[in-house]
Amino acid sequence: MSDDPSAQELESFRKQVRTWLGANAPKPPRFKLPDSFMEVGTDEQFNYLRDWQQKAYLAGYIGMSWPKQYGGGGMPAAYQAVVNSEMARANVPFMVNLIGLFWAGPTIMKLGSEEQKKRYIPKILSAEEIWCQGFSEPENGSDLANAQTTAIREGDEYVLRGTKVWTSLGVYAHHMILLARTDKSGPSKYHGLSFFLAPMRVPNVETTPIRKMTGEHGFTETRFDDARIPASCLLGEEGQGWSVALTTLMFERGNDGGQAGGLAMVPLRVAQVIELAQVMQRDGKPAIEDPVIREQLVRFAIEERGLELSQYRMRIPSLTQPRPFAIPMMSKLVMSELRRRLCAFAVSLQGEAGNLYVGDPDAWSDGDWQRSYMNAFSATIGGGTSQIQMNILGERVLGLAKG
Amino acid sequence: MSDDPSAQELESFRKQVRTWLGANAPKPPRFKLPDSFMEVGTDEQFNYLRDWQQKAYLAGYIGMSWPKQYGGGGMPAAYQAVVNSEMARANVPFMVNLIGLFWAGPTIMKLGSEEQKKRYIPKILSAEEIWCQGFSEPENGSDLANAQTTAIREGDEYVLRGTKVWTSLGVYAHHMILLARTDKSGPSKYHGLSFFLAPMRVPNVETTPIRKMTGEHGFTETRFDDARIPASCLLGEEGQGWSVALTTLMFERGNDGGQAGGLAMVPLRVAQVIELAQVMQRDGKPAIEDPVIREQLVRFAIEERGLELSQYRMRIPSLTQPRPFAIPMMSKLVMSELRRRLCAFAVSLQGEAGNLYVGDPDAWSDGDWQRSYMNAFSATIGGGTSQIQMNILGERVLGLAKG
Amino acid sequence: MQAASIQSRIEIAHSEEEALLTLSAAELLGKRWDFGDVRRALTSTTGYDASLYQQMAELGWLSLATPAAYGGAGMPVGALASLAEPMGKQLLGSPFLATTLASQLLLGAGSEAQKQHWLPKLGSGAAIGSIALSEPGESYAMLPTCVRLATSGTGFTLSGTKCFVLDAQHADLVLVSALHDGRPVVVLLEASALAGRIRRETLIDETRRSARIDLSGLLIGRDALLPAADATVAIEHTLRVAWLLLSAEMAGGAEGVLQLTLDYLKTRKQFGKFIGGYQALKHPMVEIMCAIEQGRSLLYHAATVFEQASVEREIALRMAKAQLGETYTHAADRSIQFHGAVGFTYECHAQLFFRRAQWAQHAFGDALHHRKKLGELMLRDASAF
Amino acid sequence: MQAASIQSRIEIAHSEEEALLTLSAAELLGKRWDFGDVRRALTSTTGYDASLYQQMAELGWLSLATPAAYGGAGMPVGALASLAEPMGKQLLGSPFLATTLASQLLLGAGSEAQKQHWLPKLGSGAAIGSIALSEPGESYAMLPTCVRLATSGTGFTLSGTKCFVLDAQHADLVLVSALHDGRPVVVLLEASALAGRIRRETLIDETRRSARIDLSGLLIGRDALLPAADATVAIEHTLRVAWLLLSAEMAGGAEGVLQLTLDYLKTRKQFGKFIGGYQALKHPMVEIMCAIEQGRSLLYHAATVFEQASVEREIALRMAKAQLGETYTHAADRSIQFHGAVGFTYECHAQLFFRRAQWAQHAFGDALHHRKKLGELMLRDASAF
Repeated sequence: MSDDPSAQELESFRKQVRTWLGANAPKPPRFKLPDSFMEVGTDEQFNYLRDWQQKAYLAGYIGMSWPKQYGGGGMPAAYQAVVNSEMARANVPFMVNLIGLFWAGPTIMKLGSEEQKKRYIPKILSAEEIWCQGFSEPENGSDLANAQTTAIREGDEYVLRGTKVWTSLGVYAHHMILLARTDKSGPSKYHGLSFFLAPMRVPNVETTPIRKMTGEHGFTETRFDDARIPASCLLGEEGQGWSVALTTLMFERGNDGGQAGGLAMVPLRVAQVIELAQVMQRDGKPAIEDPVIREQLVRFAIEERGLELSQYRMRIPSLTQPRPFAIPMMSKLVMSELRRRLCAFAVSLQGEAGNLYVGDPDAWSDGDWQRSYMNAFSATIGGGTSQIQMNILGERVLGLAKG
Repeated sequence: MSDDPSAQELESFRKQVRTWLGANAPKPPRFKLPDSFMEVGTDEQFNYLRDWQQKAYLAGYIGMSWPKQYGGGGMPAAYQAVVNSEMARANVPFMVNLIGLFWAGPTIMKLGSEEQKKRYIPKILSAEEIWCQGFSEPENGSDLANAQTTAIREGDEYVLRGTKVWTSLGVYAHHMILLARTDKSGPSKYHGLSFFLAPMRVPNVETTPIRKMTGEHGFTETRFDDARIPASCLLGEEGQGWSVALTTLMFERGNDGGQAGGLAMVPLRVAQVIELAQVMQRDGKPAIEDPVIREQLVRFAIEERGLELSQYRMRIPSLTQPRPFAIPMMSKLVMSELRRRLCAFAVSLQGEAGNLYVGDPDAWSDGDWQRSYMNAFSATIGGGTSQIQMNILGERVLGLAKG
Repeated sequence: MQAASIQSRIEIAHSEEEALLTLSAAELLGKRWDFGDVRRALTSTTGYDASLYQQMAELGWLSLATPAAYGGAGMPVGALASLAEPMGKQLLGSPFLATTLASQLLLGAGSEAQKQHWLPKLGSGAAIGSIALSEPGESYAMLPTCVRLATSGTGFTLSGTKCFVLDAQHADLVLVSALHDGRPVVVLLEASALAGRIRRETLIDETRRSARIDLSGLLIGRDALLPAADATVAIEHTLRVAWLLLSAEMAGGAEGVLQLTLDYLKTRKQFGKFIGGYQALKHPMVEIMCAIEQGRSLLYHAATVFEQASVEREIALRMAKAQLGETYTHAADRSIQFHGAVGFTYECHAQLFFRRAQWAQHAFGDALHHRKKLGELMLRDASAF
Repeated sequence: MQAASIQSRIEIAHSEEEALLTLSAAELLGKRWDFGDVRRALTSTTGYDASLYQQMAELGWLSLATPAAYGGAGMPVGALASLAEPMGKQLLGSPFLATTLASQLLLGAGSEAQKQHWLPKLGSGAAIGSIALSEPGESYAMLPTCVRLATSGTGFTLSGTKCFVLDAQHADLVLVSALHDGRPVVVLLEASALAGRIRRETLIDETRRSARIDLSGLLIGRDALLPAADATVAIEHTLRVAWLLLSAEMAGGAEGVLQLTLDYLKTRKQFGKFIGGYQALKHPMVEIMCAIEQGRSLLYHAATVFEQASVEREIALRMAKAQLGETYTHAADRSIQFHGAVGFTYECHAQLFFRRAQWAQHAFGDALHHRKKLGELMLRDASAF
């Protein structure tokens, strides 16, 4: 990118960030932190994470590349990349307002009105207002365009009726990016959908927590029972909701242009599994001395390295032919599947001890790997299952026929 | 099976077979033998294999369970199973008239007229008449029912017009089991097909050899240019060809009820790969001492054993619930895929030496593994690709919806 | 194509009694133990239904392989697989495994008096037994390494800690392996002796109950020591029984989660089609089915040859445990994924199988462990198999 | 989601010269080397097109990484990847690899006179060079073990056999590694010296030419010995160049066979639909594409850090060779399968990629070999990566 600062500038900036993180990274809490924003289940978890985002924002490390007039830093994206990598290195908590920073915010920045940008963006960055997403419905998980929730225009308001599920942060959110049907007469399911920036704290919106396979809470079912929201919440044109949603999904599925930065989830690194293999015993020796385990660790390391380097390569146009969008579009699929397999391996590495779970005093690292393995499915299923991702990649990137 | 002989009877019979094989197994030829009937490319290969089948038949070891009046032995199937296993153990050549013994013969036995059984079965067993199969066409590989070759009735004859491909033994065959369209007005492609026992050596039938990826020959393209065959060649009713073909495909795809016996192809055993691993050197030690290679060998051994035992279990009704046909129907898929992976591994085991090919004096076992890896695709593609097999299993055995 | 080789010796046998056992187990559990019962047991202390357990006892399931002399049916151990498979399919929570292993260990190493006293109780359900073999920090050592038995006065003192002791909190007796003069021995501890020394473990499989037992300084009488001077043989036999029972349970569990997933794929529609029609879901299900079929064949073979003292038996058992462990965990992993967001909820039954598969694959040796041993058993010379 | 970490140091660089090299290579080969040319070369003696090779020389490809002092462009070795990748995609048969490796070995171990005499010839295409490192029976020993150089009179006598010597039959010079007083040395043999000692090998990859060379009793003069008393460093450098070039060739080849398969899936219809619409074919193609993208990133990184003498460089090179070897062979294997019966014919181009992938994955260390070495390099302590 032409506006990129020099390597020296970035290097000195990196030092500065590292120092700040050293001084300001939040102390580990007494309670257990979630793997990602999808597992935030208690107030103490939420408050701890919100405070951290606020602190990082006030230090100028969130939304660095977003325009100043909306509360951003107005700097080259390279600076945010440095912050992200340093945060990963320092293993600090992820940003709790992820849906705002990574999906809703970028969508508003791209398609929203001036008023909407002014109204919503600053509080997304500062975590004053938390966002959630209302795309999936009980009957329509992969088939998002088939949304049945209705939004009927009445004067200056829309009246919402229907149910959304798997709403992460549903209980804490102030706003929801909502896909609802404003017109049922359209020629196809893609017509007649509209995209709303819907307030959650209005009458007749009811959220019910859903328990996850890990035993944790963290997402909810959201019922709209003739809830009334101002017409100004509409993003884009009425009836253009599907194309707006596709923009959001592009951000959600890994095309990381224009996201506000910070960590999306607790990074899991092969290096952590190697540390585990150094501790766990097999046949009276550290597991890492077992050649079959070594082989697998190296395989994982190669995958991780290939992905990491791809994130770097995708910014070099002459090296991304013939598929310039392949890397951003494949990231969600490949990273989430690698995470799942890596966690499963880390559990099996523990042998019999892998049968202990979160809460057992003798569980290795409090059963984190066991829980992370289960939570890994949130990424292989949420935001479009891996199977749907492969359809998208096969059709849009490889140009194969639709099924 | 109720008519099963006692274990003692079988054991003494096994000894007898073993003795006979010891005395009569054909000497290894100077020339290279093919992996299966699909690679028979030279006259010396063909003659050698035909002579072996004749010898085994005359000894009473082929078609043992088929009725006497059609040249069979009229004995319980268990005896043939013993012969098959002893032939595998002695590593004798496969039966060159495989299509006759395993697919065409059983189909005729099940659906043919008395005349047809008398006319064809004995010479199938004795290898006096070789059979080939004419199902696939250039435009219809997986979609067999879409056959475009036509058979027009004219008096006592049918006039054939069209092209069949991938005809194994095309140059040596006396007869072809042929799927052709006798009526184009049917409501669907499945209607109007008829099944013929077509003579190959009549005017206007032209066979052109096709070269395989291994460099070998072995199958042909067969062109029918208004070739006339007697109406008596029709098997079953005119227009019922598809249901007849499905019967043949059941035999072809592993449901081994009623096949004539003998070996279908050169058996490849994990034990052979273990021998290879004992010879090949890695880092100055036999490859078999490398724990990663050992792990893979054990994985293969478990798969092979599971398959072997499944062939045994399939005959015990109380142990085949809830899917009595799962094992016979999955055999072709699982065995052919295992064979492919096993060959690929055996090639890679050789390291740099795996780059030598058939004909190089220093190639391990004359490059057999390299050639077998390529030939393994004939089984993962021929007779319904593995992908088609999985559709069939998913729909017919697991009851999942059609795609 | 055909099997590369079909032997005439009996590779797999299944007696009418065994067939009946499987049927009656499937029938009883189908009636008495549905997903609702599983869910209720998750939060209960003992994790099982005492009245159902009593019924199992009355059907003779708890003494199936116990000699008639001790009130059992005296059937071969292999027959236990016919019970364990349906139990796994139904996700049964019960001390069946622990009690059966205790009976087998007692049979192998106990004194006549100990057997006369305990085996009938264990078989009738009057007493629950368990074994304590595992020790913290050592994956799959199988024989005792840190727990020691020292002579002291008229009796002995124990030291060290055992873990993963199944149903320890409600067990009437626990058979504990320990090192005594450098040789493995087994001591019989009654519940009273363990008071205050048992700490329940939090397991990934919420249908199980197991505990860690602190044995340090525990004084026991001479009569608590099982007479076998070297209990290695008895312990190894018990491990083989555990491999067989877990393999059978995993075969049943894999079948159970396969069917759970199939039911969903046959009823859930997306884009106007049953999702089971999509090859992305259909083909993996076929591969899982094929793996289950192969695993079951390995299991039934292992059950058949269980009584033969041979390398072939150990190969058969380890193959079954390794293959079914991976098949079950993979089938459960895919069940979560193919259920989509629903599969990610606690309410979806897929997680019950998922968690049980995790436990079963790790207990008594995981696939990696058994394949390593199989290498030692089979790769000396290629003719071994 | 996002990359777990993005470094600020230059992980991957691609100069304008390199970008231009890739474009011009793709352009020239696109014009001069299509599948028809590949097929013609299969049966030719040398396996390459001399006039095209001359053109490559004139474009400076053969002396790209040769210092200006010897008539080269003096570009970093990493730039060679920009040429090797399109060569692999087009299945180019040529002595480019052999000659480049010979130049690099000569640069590392040769005398000034030898370099002055040979490097310009190799760079101009006037001479073809090769290296002889491999010996029969030893997979990937890399350093000489059986071939020995003994002093005899005014010169030396060689003993032993070399194999997999690329383009040996038409090479003007072959650099042979040998043990001399227990240390690896390299000797320079001209074609005349090898007359009657070369036997062409039959390779699975019919686009390659290599030979076995019998060196027993071959007398050579003192001047044939390259001066480096211990050639280990030079040989290891040459191996790294080989890993880089083969990784690049495999990245190109994997892309080539991916596109060949995609073309078929987009034009072939079965059951009235383009077969590329079936998930059973679509999803594996996506997985192959993802693997290629990751492999290319590993490759470009390896090319970028090639000049740095560091463990990181060796890790990068071995990762690329291992990953791309498996990616290419898998992509080619699936191409055969997904072409159906057509893919099984000699006429289908899939087999050309399949055979080349086999060769390339085995040459200079297969994935198993490199992963083992990577374990030694990376698993000492976790912080290593």
